Amino acid sequence: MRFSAFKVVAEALTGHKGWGPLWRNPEPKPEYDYIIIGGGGHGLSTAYYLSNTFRQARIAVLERGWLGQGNIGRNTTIIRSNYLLPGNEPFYELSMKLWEGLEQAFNFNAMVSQRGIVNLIHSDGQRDAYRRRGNAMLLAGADAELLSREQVRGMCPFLNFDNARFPIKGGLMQRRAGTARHDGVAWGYARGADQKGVDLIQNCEVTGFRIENGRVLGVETSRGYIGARKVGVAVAGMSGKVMGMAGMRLPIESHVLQAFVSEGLKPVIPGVITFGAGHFYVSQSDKGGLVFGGDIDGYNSYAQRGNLPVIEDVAESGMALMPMIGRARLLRTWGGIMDMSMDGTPIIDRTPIEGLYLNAGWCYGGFKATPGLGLLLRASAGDRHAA
Amino acid sequence: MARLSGGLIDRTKTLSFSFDGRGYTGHPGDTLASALFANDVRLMGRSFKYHRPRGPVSAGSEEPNALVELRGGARQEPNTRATVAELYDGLVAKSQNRKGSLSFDWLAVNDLLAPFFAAGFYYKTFMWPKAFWERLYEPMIRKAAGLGSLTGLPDPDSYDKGFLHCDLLVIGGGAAGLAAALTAGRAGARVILADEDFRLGGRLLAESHSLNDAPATDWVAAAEAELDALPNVRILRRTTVWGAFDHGIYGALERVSDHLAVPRGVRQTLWRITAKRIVLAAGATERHIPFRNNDRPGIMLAGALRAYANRWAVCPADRVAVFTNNDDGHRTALDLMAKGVGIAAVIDSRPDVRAQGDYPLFAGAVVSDSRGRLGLNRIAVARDGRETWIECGALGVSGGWNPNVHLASHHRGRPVWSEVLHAFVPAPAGGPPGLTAAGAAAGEGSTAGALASGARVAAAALSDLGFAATLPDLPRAEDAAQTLTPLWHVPGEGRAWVDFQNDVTVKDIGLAYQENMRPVEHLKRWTTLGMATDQGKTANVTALAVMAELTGKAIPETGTTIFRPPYTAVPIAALGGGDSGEHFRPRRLTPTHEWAASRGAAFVEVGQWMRAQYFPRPGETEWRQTVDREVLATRRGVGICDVTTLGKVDVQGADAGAFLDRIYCNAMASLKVGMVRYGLMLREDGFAWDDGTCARLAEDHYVVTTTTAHAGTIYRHMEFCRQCLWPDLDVQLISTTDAWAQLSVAGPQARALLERVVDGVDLSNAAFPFMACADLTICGGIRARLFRISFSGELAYEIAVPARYGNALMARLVDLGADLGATPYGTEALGVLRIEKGHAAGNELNGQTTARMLGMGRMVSVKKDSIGAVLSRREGLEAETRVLVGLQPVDAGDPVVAGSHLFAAGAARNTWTDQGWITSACHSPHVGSAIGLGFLENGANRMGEVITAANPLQGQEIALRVVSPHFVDPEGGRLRA
Amino acid sequence: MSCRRISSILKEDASVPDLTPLTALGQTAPMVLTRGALTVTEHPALALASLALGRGAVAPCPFGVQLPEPGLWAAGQGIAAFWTGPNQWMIEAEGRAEEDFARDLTVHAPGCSVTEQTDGWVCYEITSSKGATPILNLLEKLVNIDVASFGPGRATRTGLEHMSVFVIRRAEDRLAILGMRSSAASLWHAIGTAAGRLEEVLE
Amino acid sequence: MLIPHPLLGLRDAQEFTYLGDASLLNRPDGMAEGADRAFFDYAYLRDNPAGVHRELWFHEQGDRSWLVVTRDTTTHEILGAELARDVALKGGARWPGCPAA
Repeated sequence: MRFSAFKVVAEALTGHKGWGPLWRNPEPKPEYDYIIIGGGGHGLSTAYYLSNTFRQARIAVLERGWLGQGNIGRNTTIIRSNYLLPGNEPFYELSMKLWEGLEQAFNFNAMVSQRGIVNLIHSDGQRDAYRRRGNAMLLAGADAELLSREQVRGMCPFLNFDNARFPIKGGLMQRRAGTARHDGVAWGYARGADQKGVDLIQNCEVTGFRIENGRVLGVETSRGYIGARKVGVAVAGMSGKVMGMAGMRLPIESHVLQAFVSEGLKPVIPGVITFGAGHFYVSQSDKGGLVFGGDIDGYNSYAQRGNLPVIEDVAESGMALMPMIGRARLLRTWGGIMDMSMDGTPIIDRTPIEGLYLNAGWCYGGFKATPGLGLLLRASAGDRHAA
Repeated sequence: MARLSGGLIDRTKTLSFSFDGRGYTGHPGDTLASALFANDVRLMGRSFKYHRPRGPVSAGSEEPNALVELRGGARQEPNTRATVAELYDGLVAKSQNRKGSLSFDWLAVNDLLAPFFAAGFYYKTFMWPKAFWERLYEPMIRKAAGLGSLTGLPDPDSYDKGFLHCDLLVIGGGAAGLAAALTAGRAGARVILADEDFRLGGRLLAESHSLNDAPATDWVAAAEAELDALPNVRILRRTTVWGAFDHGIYGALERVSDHLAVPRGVRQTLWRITAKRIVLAAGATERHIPFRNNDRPGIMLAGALRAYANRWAVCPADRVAVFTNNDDGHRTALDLMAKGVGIAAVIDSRPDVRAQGDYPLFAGAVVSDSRGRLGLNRIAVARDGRETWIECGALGVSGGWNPNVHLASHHRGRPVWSEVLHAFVPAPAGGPPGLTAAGAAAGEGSTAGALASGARVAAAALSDLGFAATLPDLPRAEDAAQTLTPLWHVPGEGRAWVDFQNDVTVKDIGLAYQENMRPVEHLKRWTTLGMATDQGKTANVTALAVMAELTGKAIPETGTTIFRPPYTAVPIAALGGGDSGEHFRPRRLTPTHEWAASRGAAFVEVGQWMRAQYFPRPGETEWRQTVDREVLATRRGVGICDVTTLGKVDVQGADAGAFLDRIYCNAMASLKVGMVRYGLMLREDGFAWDDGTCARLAEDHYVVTTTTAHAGTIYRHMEFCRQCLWPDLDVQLISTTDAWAQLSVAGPQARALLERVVDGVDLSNAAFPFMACADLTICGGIRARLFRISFSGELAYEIAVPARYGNALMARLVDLGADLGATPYGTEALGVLRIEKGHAAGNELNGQTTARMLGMGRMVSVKKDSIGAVLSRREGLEAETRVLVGLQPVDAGDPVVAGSHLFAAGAARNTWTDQGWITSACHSPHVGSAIGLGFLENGANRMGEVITAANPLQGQEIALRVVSPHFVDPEGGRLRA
Repeated sequence: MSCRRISSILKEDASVPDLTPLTALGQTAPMVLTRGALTVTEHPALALASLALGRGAVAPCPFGVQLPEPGLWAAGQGIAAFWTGPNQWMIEAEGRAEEDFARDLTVHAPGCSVTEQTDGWVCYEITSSKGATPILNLLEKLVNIDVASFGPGRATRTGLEHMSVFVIRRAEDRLAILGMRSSAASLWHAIGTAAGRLEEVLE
Repeated sequence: MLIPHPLLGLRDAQEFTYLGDASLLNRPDGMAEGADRAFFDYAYLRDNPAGVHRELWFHEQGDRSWLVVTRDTTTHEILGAELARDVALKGGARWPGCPAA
């Protein structure tokens, strides 16, 4: 079913009786061409782009819980392509371009909102580093602007300009950056993939791989064995655990990263702001909550919950940066499991096991990479699809 | 209506307050909500989406509707629950989330458009045409969304943090909590009793029950007095324990001054409580029963109506009805009747119940609809297919009680379903270790049950800890078993609200079901159920039950949403605690700070340090003039700079040399006593990490320096190497960064100047050559260390004295060297001097560069193992051809800008043709133009080539010549002079 | 022994040597602050030296002070010691800040690594005129240590407002907090603020 | 979290800095044959179990001891803590099931 203005009006007037399921609840088939483990943002976008390209392929996404229960549903929703290194910037810029056309592409409003991001500058050395980065962005075809202190003040008069421990000296701005409604992204991809025939199988936990002669044949799951020609793993923080079942040790640690949201407030923050002298970044959701975060808790964890010192630290940085938020209340905290690679670089690759592919190690960058990653994987899988 | 009799308010005092600009009065003991009820105000807010008129449904922190902006000006506090805001004289509150007045809200038009705003509607629409989302729809939605507002002004109040430790933390000061605290307090355990209310007693304050045949408040007062008198018990009133963290750590918020117009001292204190055992006695929250139009002001939880009547002596109307599926609803009718309130009807969904007093009873009936634009005036009662309309101004609804299991579930453990209570209770395992629920939080709803369970649970916890606890004598109390027949909602047409604040109706849940958003987390996210400021305290279980009905599954199979901290929302200022402005982080001051300040120095933050940036003199109008003068004075005469901020680590022990050999990539064991060597440290992955000097003061004694930025991390790394990698080496480490003031004395006259302060030491080139070091005394006996090292390329020394003398030494050197041109210089000149000399600093040692890039590849010894040596030789790093070069503009008037990217002249400008970047740049008075350092592909072989520096960010393209990074004295003659 | 007696830091007429020392707070005389029952005094006359055992060394008993076990502080005649880490202690010498106390200690600690620490730290002595309670109330606002098990004779290192400090309970009504000398002013502010807030609450 | 320091008892984890997998104690010999491969594994590969994990913590705001803490990464329950120096002297962080580096 396609969403359209007509459909929305017609349903409103007839009691919403005509809306069907956003996706089916299929039973797993005995075998697929592609199995993607992980029904999060990366798994769903990969399935979406694969199914859009290879119409005949039999594709399934296996999710141990509910679709979007991992980091796609527990991040701070920021999209941006303000990266420095040549391995990163063009990729994130590709992703950014996809974000810009995403909703029209999958006919689902993921509320992509390009309200801009400002990385604040507090020292001369930081300005040099951000200038280098801004130039790298422009050279890769993205947008960037270097803001003076007064320009930052004009945009965000509520920041602490008067008695700050680390005075604001300017900022690096990317206007095309912003936020997207994280759940909407997952659902949009899921619905799009389902419409192309992808089986989205929830409550289906992978418990092992069937590997023979160095080649993957399928996966053992809580709902029985499922055969596959190719298996892609996109399970973020669970990568170590899942790949361990295939006998692989990874250059990845799983860490908890907390995120925070305040009670709803009338609009007060224009875009995304990052503090350059403490661990803090913030934006405001369409519903009005201040969505903010900081550093990882800093120890290996699979617990999806964090501890008090980081909450205090983030709030302290927030207060130092924008003392007007003092009387807003923190409503909810949650934790995601980040797949922190040892050198900060993601891994998108074949593995020594034939037919088994891994996408992991995104550290904090996974959400904004969601569309680009899916497209990239489609391209790399496509190379070998014919074979 | 007028106040009822009784109540726990102080009628001898009158407090004035205002709501939406109108003045009212109340009494001490009132909340804002109770005082407004006493003034016949029922309408206190508007809902989030449809802007429906709303009044309080509860009498506590679970309140979804009665949210106000409390106080004004910079103290304005949005989304404050009127039901827990303690009344004080002069209180000012405004309603929020409205356009126009509270009774005439223009945005109530949304309610008419409600068919368009069903669950998940925004995901399906606002996409056409594409550009309209960001230009029109989203700004419109954002403007309409949100609840209360921030003023944009800095919070003027102060907040405090603290740390408490105890044997037993009791959360909640009702019947169960008091019994637990008494049990533990009498046993001698260290007890903290925390309660969110401003008065201890919990539900005991809201009920008409007696204890030992006396008012329950008598027993509460006696218990409170006893606990107050015990030195091992601490009562935290107005304190919400809001989060359960690992290993018995709990976050608690004490509202120290929120009951005052202006805080006396701190407003709130954030306590981090570390407890060995925890009793969760947080009570229970009543649930409502959705029916058509069940959200009008005046429709409340039955227990809340009772609380308002008993504790606050108010009732929102003089004719009241009750809708219940359990006996508790009847209690409300009886209590209200006892206070003289008229009972219009009790509607009980159970067919075979009897009235417990003289009131009209509709057994086997339900409330099916209501009327009243801004407040309830009648309800429809449906029985056997017939609808009867009954006039009433308030309706108490009771659907049973949900134990407050939140804290027991903060570790992601799921509560379990009780078929007896028809509610979730804490799971016996999987909760925070050491925590046990008691009283209503554990499903022990009767007063007697709560008292007994509190005492029992506390005694068990204490016996775990080795205390001998005896169960106290508990008062005689009400012991009625709660019986209910579940009724989760009244089926029928129209909208029946489940989540009041976010306007989620039974139909919305149906739509989520229809659209396959059935897992509870999908339901929550699709409909926004439970995501309001009350976190769904009155909504979630009911919603699950509705979904369970639709799916045909049992409620526990349908699941529970995950409970996460905080239990109730916590002000960000309180979490941030303490100081946030200038005191956000400690400031470190150099030993010469006073002197520099007296000379009018400009200061700059370098990490946590405040360093003198430059020392302007009268007549210098621009900082560049000052810096140029400082640089030239140093190169021509002698300059003095405080370099104390470099990290200093004292390394002693028989194996100190061997140890340093392993942590530096170059050799250190071979260093002669009395000499200094430059050292480079790598990370184990082969990248350059930090540099500094290593001075050997004795056979078994070195002092090494680190960069200012890495002092802490390098020390940690050195301890790691010492304790974890090579524990067999005889090495002792200690940081001495702050102990010594260290001044750089640089320039051709440096020796002449130092000779004037050292006590009889020959500083001649022969006696004290380049890279020599010594312990000596200065100024007639002050112990000092002298190092002949140079960052500037000049003849230079660093002299260290105990930090207390640093300030005076600086002054002395500048005075004594007046005839030599002695000039203090700051970090700017320091930077220029080192760029002119081609020394790497933070911009070059940024963690992404290698020894080879820095031109120091050959320093990495292959004759020994050291941290990072092996991986520094790996393929990828060996292939790196970008190396540090000097850069000079072809046109001497052109700027050189750090952060510009480097391209071959005439090459395209993109990521793939990018050949490097400028790391550091400055104006060089020595060269007479701007100069820079940068990493350039194949740079070593491109000397003299003209390349382009692109800085598209600022629209610059500059032609630069590639030169040696050593702009000054490349042969090093000066520093050896 | 080569150490030279130098006149007190409080005197400005010291003739030899002729540099005027400053306290960590940048003053020529120690700062004193009184808030309610609490008095905080900067203590620049305290000499400090760290002592670490080399391989095979036997723990010495410098100046007659038995080196204490982990978490403890031991005091002798004008000399005290507290445990700072495995095989490592800090030795305090009253009134000897301007001598070369570290050298003196070296003589008394054969086989040990001794490092001068006097000016590495600022020491704030905190006294209460109303017994232990104000001290305990102050502690629970500043540091996350269980005050009930932090009686006289206890010493520990911990964090305080992003600073690293040693806390020593010298007596029921006496506390010392040692912080990095360079952040003396921030530590002074933190202690003063906490003490001031206690006073406000008591009013 | 609270870390049970072997010398000082329970201390708040905020006093500590975390490094990770205790196999970092088993640093390969840089002069040995095949050191490049061994160092690649050492520097990058980590045990990352969802369950019991041996890991290094530094008591930065305390006694400057490195500890080997055994902790369950799914519940955060701590099963023990030792001075890393003692562990290293006993022959490193290897424990049953962990292949020698």
